[in-house]
Amino acid sequence: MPELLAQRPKMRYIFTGGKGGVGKTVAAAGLAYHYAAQGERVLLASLNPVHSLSSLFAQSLSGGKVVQVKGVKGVHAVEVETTEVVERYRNAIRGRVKEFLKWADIPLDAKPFIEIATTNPAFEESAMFDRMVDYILKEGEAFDRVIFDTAAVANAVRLIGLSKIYGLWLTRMIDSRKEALSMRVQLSFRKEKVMEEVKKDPLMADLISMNERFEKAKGVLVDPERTAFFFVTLPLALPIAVVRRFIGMVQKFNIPIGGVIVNGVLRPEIALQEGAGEYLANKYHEQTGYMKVLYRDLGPLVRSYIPLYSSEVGGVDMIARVSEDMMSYTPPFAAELSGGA
Amino acid sequence: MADSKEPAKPKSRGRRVKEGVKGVFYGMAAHGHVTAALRTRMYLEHLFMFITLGDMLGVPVIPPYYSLRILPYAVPNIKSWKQRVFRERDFTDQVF
Amino acid sequence: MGLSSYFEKKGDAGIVIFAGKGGLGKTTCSAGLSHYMASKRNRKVLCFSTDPQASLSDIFDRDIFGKGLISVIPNLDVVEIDADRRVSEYQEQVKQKIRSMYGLTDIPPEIEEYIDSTSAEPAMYESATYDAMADLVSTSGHDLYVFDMPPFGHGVRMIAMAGVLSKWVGKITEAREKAQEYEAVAATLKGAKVSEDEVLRELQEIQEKITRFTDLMVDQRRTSFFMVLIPERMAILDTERALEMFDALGLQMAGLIVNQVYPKELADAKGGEAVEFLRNRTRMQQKYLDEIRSKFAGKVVAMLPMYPREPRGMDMIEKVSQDLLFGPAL
Amino acid sequence: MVDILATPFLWVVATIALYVVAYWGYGKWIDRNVWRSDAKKATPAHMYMDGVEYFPVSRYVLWGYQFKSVAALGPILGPFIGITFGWLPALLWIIGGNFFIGWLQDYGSMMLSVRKEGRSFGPITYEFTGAKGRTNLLAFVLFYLIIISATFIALIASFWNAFPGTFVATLGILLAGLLCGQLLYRIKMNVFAVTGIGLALVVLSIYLGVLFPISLPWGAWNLPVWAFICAIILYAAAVLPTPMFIQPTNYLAFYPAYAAIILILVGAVITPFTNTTIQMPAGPFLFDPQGILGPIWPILFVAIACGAISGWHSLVSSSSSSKQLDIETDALPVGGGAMLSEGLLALASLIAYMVLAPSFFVGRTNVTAWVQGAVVLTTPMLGGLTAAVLRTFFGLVLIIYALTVQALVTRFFRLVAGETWGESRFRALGNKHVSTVVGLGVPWGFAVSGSWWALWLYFGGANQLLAGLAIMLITIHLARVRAPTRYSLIPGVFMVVTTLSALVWQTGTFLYSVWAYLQNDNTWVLRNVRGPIQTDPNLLIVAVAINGIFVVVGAVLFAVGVSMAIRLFRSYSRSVAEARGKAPAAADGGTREEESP
Repeated sequence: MPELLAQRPKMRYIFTGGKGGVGKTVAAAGLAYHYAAQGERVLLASLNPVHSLSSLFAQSLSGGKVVQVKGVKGVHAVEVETTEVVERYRNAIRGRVKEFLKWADIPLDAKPFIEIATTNPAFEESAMFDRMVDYILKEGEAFDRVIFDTAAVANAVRLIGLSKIYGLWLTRMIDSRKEALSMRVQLSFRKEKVMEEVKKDPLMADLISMNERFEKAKGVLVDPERTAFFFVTLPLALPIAVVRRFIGMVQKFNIPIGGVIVNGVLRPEIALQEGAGEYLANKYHEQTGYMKVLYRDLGPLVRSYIPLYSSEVGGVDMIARVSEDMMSYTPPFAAELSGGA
Repeated sequence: MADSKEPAKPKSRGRRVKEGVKGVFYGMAAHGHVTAALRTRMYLEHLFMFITLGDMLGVPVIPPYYSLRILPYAVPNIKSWKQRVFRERDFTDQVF
Repeated sequence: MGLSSYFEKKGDAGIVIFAGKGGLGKTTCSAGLSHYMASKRNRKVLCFSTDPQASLSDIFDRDIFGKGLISVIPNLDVVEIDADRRVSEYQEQVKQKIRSMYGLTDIPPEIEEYIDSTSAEPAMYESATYDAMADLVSTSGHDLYVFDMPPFGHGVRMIAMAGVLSKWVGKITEAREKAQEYEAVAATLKGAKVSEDEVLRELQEIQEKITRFTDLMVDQRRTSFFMVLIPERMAILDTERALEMFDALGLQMAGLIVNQVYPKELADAKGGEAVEFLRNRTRMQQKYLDEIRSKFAGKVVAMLPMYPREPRGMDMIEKVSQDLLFGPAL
Repeated sequence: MVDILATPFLWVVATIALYVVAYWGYGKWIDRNVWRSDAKKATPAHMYMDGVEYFPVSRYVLWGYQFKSVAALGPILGPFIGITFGWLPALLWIIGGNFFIGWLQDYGSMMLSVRKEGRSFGPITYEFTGAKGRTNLLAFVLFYLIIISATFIALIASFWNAFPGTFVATLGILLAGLLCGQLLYRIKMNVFAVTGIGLALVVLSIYLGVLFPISLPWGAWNLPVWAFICAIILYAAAVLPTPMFIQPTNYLAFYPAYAAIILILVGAVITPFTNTTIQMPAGPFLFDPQGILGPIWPILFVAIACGAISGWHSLVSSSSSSKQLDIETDALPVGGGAMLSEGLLALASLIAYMVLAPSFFVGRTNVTAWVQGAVVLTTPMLGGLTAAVLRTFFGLVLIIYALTVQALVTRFFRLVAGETWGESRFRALGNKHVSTVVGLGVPWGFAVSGSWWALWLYFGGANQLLAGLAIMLITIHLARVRAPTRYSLIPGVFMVVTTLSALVWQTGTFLYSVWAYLQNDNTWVLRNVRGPIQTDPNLLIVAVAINGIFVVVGAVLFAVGVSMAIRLFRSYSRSVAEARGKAPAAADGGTREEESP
């Protein structure tokens, strides 16, 4: 890991993702701590629909605002909220519906319809993406590093990949909005007035600025100098399978891969010492078996290890330890394997 | 009967008178209601289409999965739908 | 203890849902229960993973992903939906329908572009999965459906999705019905025949399917809904939050399953550093187990041990199913 | 057989003959030489066919629709005031006004809209006179609608008060309408069955009305109370979806209304055989002999609007009919034909008044006169029915007609209010419920205070001013396409000048009344008001206030009218100048290139 970080000093936007429960948040926090310890300003942003930063740091970081993490100088954190963005979308849509139904005389209340048109969970997700772009382009500017703790990997990849898909969608939106506006002008009798309105169309402005932001964000997200996506996994078959499956997808979106972080690694000196019992030894052998698979498939990408601690990771002290281990710990079998590979 | 677009066949005078009387009667009694109903229907359709295919109008309504099931039926009407939606209407268009 | 007593009371047909955060063992539980019901109780079981990072393939050691219904043992079919593929198939179907409806060889580019761009719809994949679930339940004819929920937001999102979709369909059907009413009045006044609205028919079809499925999902007599957690602080907090959300959606939890529990004896084991490690973890777990006991009193229906090996392959599944159904009490 | 000259018979024949000349002579000539309608040219109905607003409709259907939309209460009530100056001038105005102006406006508005891609008057005004012109029109229409509403509410209240049988009957029909709406929409019953049930209920309602007459016990306060009840019903009608309530009621109302019209027309024609003679003086009186209304010019010309010329029609013609015209040559039968037919309706009403004793018209407050006249005309035919039944029937016809039209007017007011204030600081006024309350509350105030003739003359003034403006729009268009303008310019100028003069006179009357009050002469202010305000000395101050308000109303109408007229005349002279600069167009019928400035 330290080599990688040294190689890419400009790596500014870091994402962690993986199967649920593998310790993405822990890995993200560890990285954040590492950079902060070197005197940098770090923003740790959780993009999870269910945030866990607060519970990890054992302090309230919720509320959707960037706050200083108590006890860790230089680390700011935010549990990203989407309500505001969603509300803004909704208002824009509401305005348009009202426009369409200006003269309508219908036996139905239009409100619930607007409601359902805007309760699509997709709004949450696109709003989350929107916020992420904000943190990359705006709030993130004030920091040396921005580390995103994303949701489960499929979501995370899609979230990042959205810049590509959304680009398509947005271009089409912009086109159809253009068509809409020109039709409005064409079919109006107050051409000047409508033209004036069309020129100032807030929705169009929104779409265009969104597109520009997304374009910019896309540029950042596919830049291997500045961005890296880390997979977090456990040395177990299922999480490894997930990494394998999604690594291709990440590549398809041209997202630069930072590497794989293996969490929950049993230390042989603990697991194999005398008196440890069969239980831990079994576990250890199982882990090494899976590690072999991991190395076979993704060897050079494995960057860092987080050992299994005797207690749950929580609180600043534990994170400090995680951070240290992430930078320095290499289990002996891994050394052998990488030597062999 | 409102749409007078059948191919013109030579009709007897009696038929013509009968049709004329029927037409006048229909025009007096029902035509206004028919257009009012159609107009209401149109606005309901606006609402419906807006929610299902609103992003065609450049409004970022994210169309849910089942919107696509509606799409095939909407295909031939999309153009006229857009025209209806975007036509600027004035208060003087609303005189009954 | 274990799920067996629950299912004895409840009967072993209907729907079983396993929800919870990722990595806690939902898939393991799903596989275990399905296996038991199929092999020991002779029910026709369908085990369905809605998780895009599905692991049934890994657990059953077979390539199941996107292959449709796969019979792994007699009576047990397993499905892992490839949502991407399903979405693109769906898009293709729509295109085909347009072509055949209007006798086109090419779809108008505007429409084609529109259909293609719907893949950008972030909820498209969940919706596709949901639709697949609804389809299977209404057509496949199994006795028991076991759903392994996706991990995002504990599968809350999936269920919320169901709510949103059914509300959406309901509302637009209402608008369409009203429109059709006016159409009908205009037609009768004109003396014309009222033509049937195909859109409405389509909508009603969708609505019927969704309603049947959603009703079934929230029907406590037919559906059992379990949450899986592990004895750790974050898992407990998350479970509490998830339960609130499920409550808001009208889903009553049938029980909690605690997974990855270290044997209690390890807490008192004597020995060096290694045992110290185990002892610590076990003690920590015991503390959280106590918390679980007090917070979710009477809700825990099963407990699974921390297996020395990751549970995969038929042998392990069988073992899991034993523990799940007849395992020790908390 | 009586002396045929003492009956209205010959006048009926003469009017019909002159209308025939108006249609087949003057009408055809204008159609061919001024507008040059072309059956082959695509109308908006074809160009923009959408099956909802734009679609071609046969000329019979459209004629029926147009006739029903224009022939509301105007032709029935106008002659009541117009007959003040003797029936002969009233009749001559109905004939001459319609011959030279009335049909020309309806037809011209329709053609104008057809040539302007089916656009209605708002957009056309915008095109010809700019944004301010349209705002002007908007403000004007707003006032206009308030005054219409006031007259209708006053009318309905007076009728309920005068004919005790009609209230229950009205309620019966409203309920029948509501029921028919449900049958049609909810149960999806066949139209014929619904019509059958509805009509049975209408007959039952009349029967019940006769059986259970309702009179209020509050003397002079009855009218305000009735007016209030009326406003409440209208409120419900205006906020409920039209297809549920207004439309079916309107549909049901159609049958008795047209039965009544046909009865009266037949009654008028057969007067020589029924010994019904003219009772009213022929005139002409150059001033109101009762000294209330003033000089024959301009008052007569605003008193009788519908039937001679009515601005309202221009809105109807250009709103929906023009979007559904199948071929251009249909505009004459639909627009012109419907208007000339309405002239006959006005004639029938005039005759209903002519056969009444002059005592009915003393003070011009007895608006129920038409019912009495109708009973006189029809009793000989329908001897079997008692006068009570006939009175209830004719009274009811008027009430239901007024109610349904007024419900639509209130809705329209709501839309106009929304357009006026919807995006301004006074957004609240554009709210559905607020604007409906305003659109009924203010008219209610006018209805219970201002005397009937005062309201009617303001209504006529506004309506005729609208007509003048519509004709000017037509003229501007004709000037732009280099078609002959004098046939519309002269009537247009005449209407504008006459109406503005009438408004000046009216406003002057109220102003004078207030001035007289300040000189301690109360008779004038009291003369202009009605009901309890007129009789209760405590309410004198209200009477003064009403007079003051009427001064303001008149002044505003006048100001809006003048400003609008100036815009239009300017636009006209500009158009003439521009058209002169252009090479002579081959023909009018104007292709669009020629029309664009």
